[in-house]
Amino acid sequence: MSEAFTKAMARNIFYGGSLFFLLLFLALTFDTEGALPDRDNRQAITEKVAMGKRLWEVNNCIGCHTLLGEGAYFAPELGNAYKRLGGKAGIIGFIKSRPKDGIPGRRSMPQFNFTDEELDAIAEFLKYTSEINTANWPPNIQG
Amino acid sequence: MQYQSQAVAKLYFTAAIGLFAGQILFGLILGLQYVVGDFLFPAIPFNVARMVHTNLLIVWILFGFMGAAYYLVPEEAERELHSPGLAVLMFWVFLVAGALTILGYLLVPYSGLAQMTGNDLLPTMGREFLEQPTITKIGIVIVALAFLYNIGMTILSGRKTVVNLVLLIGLTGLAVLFLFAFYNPDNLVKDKFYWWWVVHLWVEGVWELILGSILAFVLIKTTGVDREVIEKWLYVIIAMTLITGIIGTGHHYYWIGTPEYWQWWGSVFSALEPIPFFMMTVFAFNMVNRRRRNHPNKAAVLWALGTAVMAFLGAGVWGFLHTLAPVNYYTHGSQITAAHGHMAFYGAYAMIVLTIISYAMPMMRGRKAANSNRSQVLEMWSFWLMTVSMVFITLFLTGAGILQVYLQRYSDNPLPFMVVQEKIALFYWLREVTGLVFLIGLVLYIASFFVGSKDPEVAVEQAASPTA
Amino acid sequence: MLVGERSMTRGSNLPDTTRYPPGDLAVWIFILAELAVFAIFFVAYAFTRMQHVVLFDQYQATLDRNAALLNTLALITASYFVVRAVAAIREGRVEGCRRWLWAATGMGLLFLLIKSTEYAHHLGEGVRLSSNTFYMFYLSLTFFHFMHVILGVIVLLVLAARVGRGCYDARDHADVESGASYWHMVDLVWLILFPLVYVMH
Amino acid sequence: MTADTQRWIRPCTLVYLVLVGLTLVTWVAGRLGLQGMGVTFFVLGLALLKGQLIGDGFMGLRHVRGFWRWAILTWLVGVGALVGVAFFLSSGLH
Repeated sequence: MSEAFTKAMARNIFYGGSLFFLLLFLALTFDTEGALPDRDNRQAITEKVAMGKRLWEVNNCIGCHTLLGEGAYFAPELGNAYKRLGGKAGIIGFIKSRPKDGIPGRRSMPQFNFTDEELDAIAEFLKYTSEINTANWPPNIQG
Repeated sequence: MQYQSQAVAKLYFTAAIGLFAGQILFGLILGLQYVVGDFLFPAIPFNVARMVHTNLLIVWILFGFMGAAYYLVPEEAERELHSPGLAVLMFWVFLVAGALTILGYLLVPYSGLAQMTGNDLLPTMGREFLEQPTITKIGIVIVALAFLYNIGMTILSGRKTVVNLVLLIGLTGLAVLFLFAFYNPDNLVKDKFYWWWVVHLWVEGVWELILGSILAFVLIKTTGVDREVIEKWLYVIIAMTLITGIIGTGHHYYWIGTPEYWQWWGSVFSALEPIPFFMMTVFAFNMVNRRRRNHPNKAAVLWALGTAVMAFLGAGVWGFLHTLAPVNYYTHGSQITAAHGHMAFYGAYAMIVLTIISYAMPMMRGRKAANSNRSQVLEMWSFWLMTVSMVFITLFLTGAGILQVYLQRYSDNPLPFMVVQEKIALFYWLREVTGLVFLIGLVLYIASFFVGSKDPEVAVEQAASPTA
Repeated sequence: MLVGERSMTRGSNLPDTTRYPPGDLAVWIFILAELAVFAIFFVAYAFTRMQHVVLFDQYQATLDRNAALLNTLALITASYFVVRAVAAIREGRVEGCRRWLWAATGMGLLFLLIKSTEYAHHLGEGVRLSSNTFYMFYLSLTFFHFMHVILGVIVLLVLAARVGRGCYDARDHADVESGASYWHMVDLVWLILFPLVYVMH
Repeated sequence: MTADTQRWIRPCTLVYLVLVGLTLVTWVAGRLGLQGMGVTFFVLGLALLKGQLIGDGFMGLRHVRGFWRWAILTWLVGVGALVGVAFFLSSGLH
């Protein structure tokens, strides 16, 4: 910490460096936007999937589960639930069967009383999610 | 306190401490739910308690940042706040909006809250940390704009110090990046991609600027080291923060459907993210060692040094542990992430807010520079209790995480999630007990505002014998 | 600008040894950080190549080595011009310094031009970051470096303009030395990148 | 003019000419399509040598003592060693 380094130069590096890496980040974002159609399974996004995503959101599923590894760590990963639970029927059956008052002493998913259409939408959303190219994550079916 | 209008900060700090207490209470509920699964079910399910826990954290940190800005900006700019009235008004708007939101979480089912607040018109709810109803989010934007206007006008018409400019850049970035919270496409990958522009670029970007400038301010005041020296360090540190942190966003783009080159870009840059935190630690200790005076507020200096160390450990070291893509492949979304999150948020952001409160509160409560000896001793006890218990919470969660990763992801016979959770319950119990110690620390912290408040102030500063 | 021990020694033509390298130490801290990033990328390239030797060798053959040679010469020449610019300002020859800086800028622009035609060629063939692992590294490394050259050229331009306005003299020219050091770093990185990505197989 | 120009060549010009020469050697090695461990390490060695010439000659670290004197060289040796190891190991994988 001698006078060999000056505030003016430190300031230049802050502004210049930040701008530099921001531009680089934007360039990478631009490339990502171009590459996403091959990976994000967007052709599978139907009205039903969109409805499922909305239901996923307004019931705060992310408050217990992870989806592609992001969310809360209280309940299982659901990015691959479609595969783990054996397709849409497995998902729908599980959600429907949750007891209203929980399970004594154990964690339990609440009973949301979804309609059949809603259940189908959620299952469609999880099917779409399971087909996103996630670079082979999670490492195995247990999520 | 040199300017009348700085007193506005007292409101903000008081609210911050109150919400902090709420956050810890809900943290304890969550910790118990991890081991007693049906605790408070179905009245307060886990997801609701977690939402309250994390949202209170964000809100009290924001209150702390705003209070810090209202306190230090006038002093740095050498003029009164542009509009103290607006600051008070915005305080109440923010507090009421925040309280209503939290009550909404607790009293109404989340889907009902979404319906009541018209989420269908502009769906933004139900994403981690951004669970607030859209109307609350709009409120946050309004409060942030009014706040920026108030702070900006004060800074631009007064003395322009580096501390003030960096703070202003950080706060502006905070407000601008929050706008991405309104972007919620049906495409899950794009949703997640831009969600991180709020979350990552906040906590590993602009918030670090705010942290740096608050820390620099407290160090200037308590050590008496030449402003020039501290300011140039501040520039170098925040330059490194953004250089590593912006592309470092890539460490969230490994497994969410984004192109695989992010595994390289993210790993390379986020591997360097500990550097600015390390520099911050070196910087803080260096400044204190070169102090020109012994400030009577020893508690504030302790908090400042603690922030530097814990931010480095929590954000730097624990972040590095699982940031490289090959490691993250196994640890992504496990208790390792939770461990890192706890120590990083406490070490970097909770502690910096407690630092500025510790420094500023005595003066706003009529002291010349510091609290009485008894009060400071109690505050330092609370520092050690909270900090050490947070270290242990992190260690226990790390233990839980390592076991979880092995049993669920790495071993030859991967076990289901819930089976693994039961096998690692011991760590959750240890975490919960440590959480109670943290609570004791918090109680002592709050008590330190009342104990010894009639006692005389710690003797006014003496000149330090030049060390180093 | 700060004067003192350093400019006393730096200002002379034949400096004795000093504790700090030429220019502002802040720039050198920045240089170290940049070198760290490039080092990780280089090593990552080499170790990833271990797993895909055939693929790397195959696609390395699609690169234009002649363009890379010209680019290497352009950067080395630019660096040399920058050295002459610093030498000139140390002797107080402001006009000489300005001319050398302009010449260096020209060489930097030549690099950007050649590299751009290479990129245009690759993009025309549909090569992207996601095409394969070799191209991912090739584009990442060279584009990251490319942006450094852009920044370096901007720095040289600013310095040339400021030298022209008489901002520096024989005693006070730390900014010129700082910019020069940064430019040499950009050159240095390319000198490793060129054989690693274009030649070694 | 100064003492520098009275010498037959400036030291930095000499460094520059050496750099150009080494670059051409590297390019020829690539041009001829030479292969094998020996060539690879020769090219890598030339690159490190050129890097050191930049650091010492152009960046002026020749005149610096202490940490900064060795910063560039350390970086070069570190990168060179790791890259060298990777290329050495990969030769066995053909």
